[in-house]
Amino acid sequence: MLYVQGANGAGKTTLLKIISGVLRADSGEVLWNGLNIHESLEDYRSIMAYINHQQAQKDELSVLENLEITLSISGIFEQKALLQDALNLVGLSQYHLRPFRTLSQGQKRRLSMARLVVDKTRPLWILDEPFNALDKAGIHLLEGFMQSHIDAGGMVVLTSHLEPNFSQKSLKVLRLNQ
Amino acid sequence: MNLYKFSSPKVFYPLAGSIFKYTLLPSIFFLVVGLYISFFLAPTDFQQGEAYRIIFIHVPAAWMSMIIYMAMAFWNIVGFSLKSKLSFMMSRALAPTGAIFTFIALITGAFWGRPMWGAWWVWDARLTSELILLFLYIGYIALVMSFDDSKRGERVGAIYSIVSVINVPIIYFSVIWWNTLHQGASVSFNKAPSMAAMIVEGMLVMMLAFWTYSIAVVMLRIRRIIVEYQEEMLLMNHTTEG
Amino acid sequence: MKTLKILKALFGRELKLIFRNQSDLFTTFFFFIIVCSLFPFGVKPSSELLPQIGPGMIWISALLASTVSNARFLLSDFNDGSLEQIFLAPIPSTLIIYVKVFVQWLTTGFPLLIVAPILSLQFGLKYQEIMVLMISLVIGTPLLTLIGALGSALTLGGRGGGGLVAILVLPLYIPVLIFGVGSVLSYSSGISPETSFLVLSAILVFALVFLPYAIALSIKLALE
Amino acid sequence: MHWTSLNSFLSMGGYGFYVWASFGITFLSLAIEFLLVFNSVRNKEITHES
Repeated sequence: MLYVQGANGAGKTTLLKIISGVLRADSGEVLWNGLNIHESLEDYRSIMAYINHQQAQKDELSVLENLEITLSISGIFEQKALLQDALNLVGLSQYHLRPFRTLSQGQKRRLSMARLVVDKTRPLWILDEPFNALDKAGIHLLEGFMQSHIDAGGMVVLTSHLEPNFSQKSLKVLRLNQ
Repeated sequence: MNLYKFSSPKVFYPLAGSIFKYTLLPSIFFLVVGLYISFFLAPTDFQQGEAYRIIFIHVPAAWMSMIIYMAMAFWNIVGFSLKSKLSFMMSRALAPTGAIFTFIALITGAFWGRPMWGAWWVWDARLTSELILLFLYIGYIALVMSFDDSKRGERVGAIYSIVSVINVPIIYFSVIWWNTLHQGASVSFNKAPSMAAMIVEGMLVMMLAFWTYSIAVVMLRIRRIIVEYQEEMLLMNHTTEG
Repeated sequence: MKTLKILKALFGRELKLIFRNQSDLFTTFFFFIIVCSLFPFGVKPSSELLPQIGPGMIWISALLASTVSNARFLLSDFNDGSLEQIFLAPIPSTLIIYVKVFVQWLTTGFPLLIVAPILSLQFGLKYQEIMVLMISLVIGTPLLTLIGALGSALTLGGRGGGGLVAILVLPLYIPVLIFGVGSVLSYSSGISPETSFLVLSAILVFALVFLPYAIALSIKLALE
Repeated sequence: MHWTSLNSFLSMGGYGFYVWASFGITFLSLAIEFLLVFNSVRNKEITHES
């Protein structure tokens, strides 16, 4: 787990965009298994999940539809029951038919978490400020997901203002300065 | 010699200054010679009388407007293939000058057309293409200006310039085709009067004057763009500290 | 196989969104009809003049309708971040463009084709002329959508807004307009409209091959 | 030299208005462009040095 910290504007988001391949670095390159990610961008994209601070969900669609569409566009096709399980897990079980716009900020954030629950087969998670707008229980839940992802051999790159609350053995903290 | 060296804005900055110095005087010189030929050496035209002297600026200005738009697309293609900042800046520096030559070509076209055809404007292929070209220049400039981040603006503008440059010949030929359809006013600039050698020379000298002028003013403008770029970088570093 | 499934999901998403947001669907459609019906008020509505200017008026209304709808084509997806997620899909980005542009054409260009014959009757066009006009619109409206999509992609993240899209895109529409209207005019004056159809198709093929790259590049610049 | 007098030069065979307007607008617009760019560059460079 790479835990990126830094002041506003230090370049945390930019770093994550470079790692996820949205942005090309001015110099240097990002390697995955020794290969530049831009050489086989499509392969790289099917092994990583990038969630930035924007919601990337549509107001007009229901919670379940949003989850299904986000996943299928990223190449994951699952049964509705499994998606419903994921919603239950993040505490949105009652809301699956509600339009996305009726959710609170924290609930919207939880929907992004539900995506990760289903997405756990992807080794690399890249999360930009995942704890924003979450309540204590939500933060705790998300930390749990990340820990079990790490324990299962996955990788997480994230940015946050919070102090890391993970087992030290797999944690690396990167502090960005000017 | 390593040409790549000059592709960095910082290195190019002083070079642009000296290119400016060495093109400004020639442009004035060619302008004076060109004016002398257009008014004193070139003979009066039998059909058009003295009004034809407008072509000494109209035709070179029209050439410049087309060449500059193509040069912009060229620099933008270079910019994307070599990833050089300076090429995009070059294109941005060229745009206003190109737009001004397009404007001049249009105005002088109208001033020529009025006594010759009795109309300020005819929808012939060349004038129409010039008009569309002016719209394209305006579109490019407006697009680049709509971005606060000039680096992104230049790149987005570059895409537009490359796509739209293909459009210019298409428009030119489609207007020709369109006019044959209407069989209307068949007067056009193509039927130039028997061109005396002196007339061609006059236009060429004027062309040289416009060329050197454009290079001079573009070099000046690119210096401003480079300074602005530096300021922008400073500003960005400044705000991120706070 | 997976690529196809993703594209199908994307296609479904786009359709779903447009049908949830029906106002967008109706705006373009009625905008086209209203603009078309305004033109006769601007000229003397005589039975000689209207058939002559009819094809041009219908085409210009189509251009304006396309400009209005394309100005917001990518904007909402860009603003809520879902455009970025879509471009992170493990498929080539030009395929994404094809799907999005196709749905955009289906919901803003195709409806125009349905009402165009009725509007042509308002202008007193003859049956064969309407046929020629329809063929030109079938080839031309996808071009309008493609070029409009480029305009929309270029202005993402800038301060330009819808007016800028119009300034960028309308000059690029001119060849489409000339050959679209030209096909009907040449037919009316006894010349085969084939040339115009061929030129329009050639431009369409060219645009289909190259514009998606330009659109994808613009979107990538906007996402940086 | 085919101009017999200054007046004949100025009248351009009756087309004086069109000819002089064309040349006038051309060189006026180029001069304005040049001065605008020149001034802005000088201002930039002065603020830059200070």
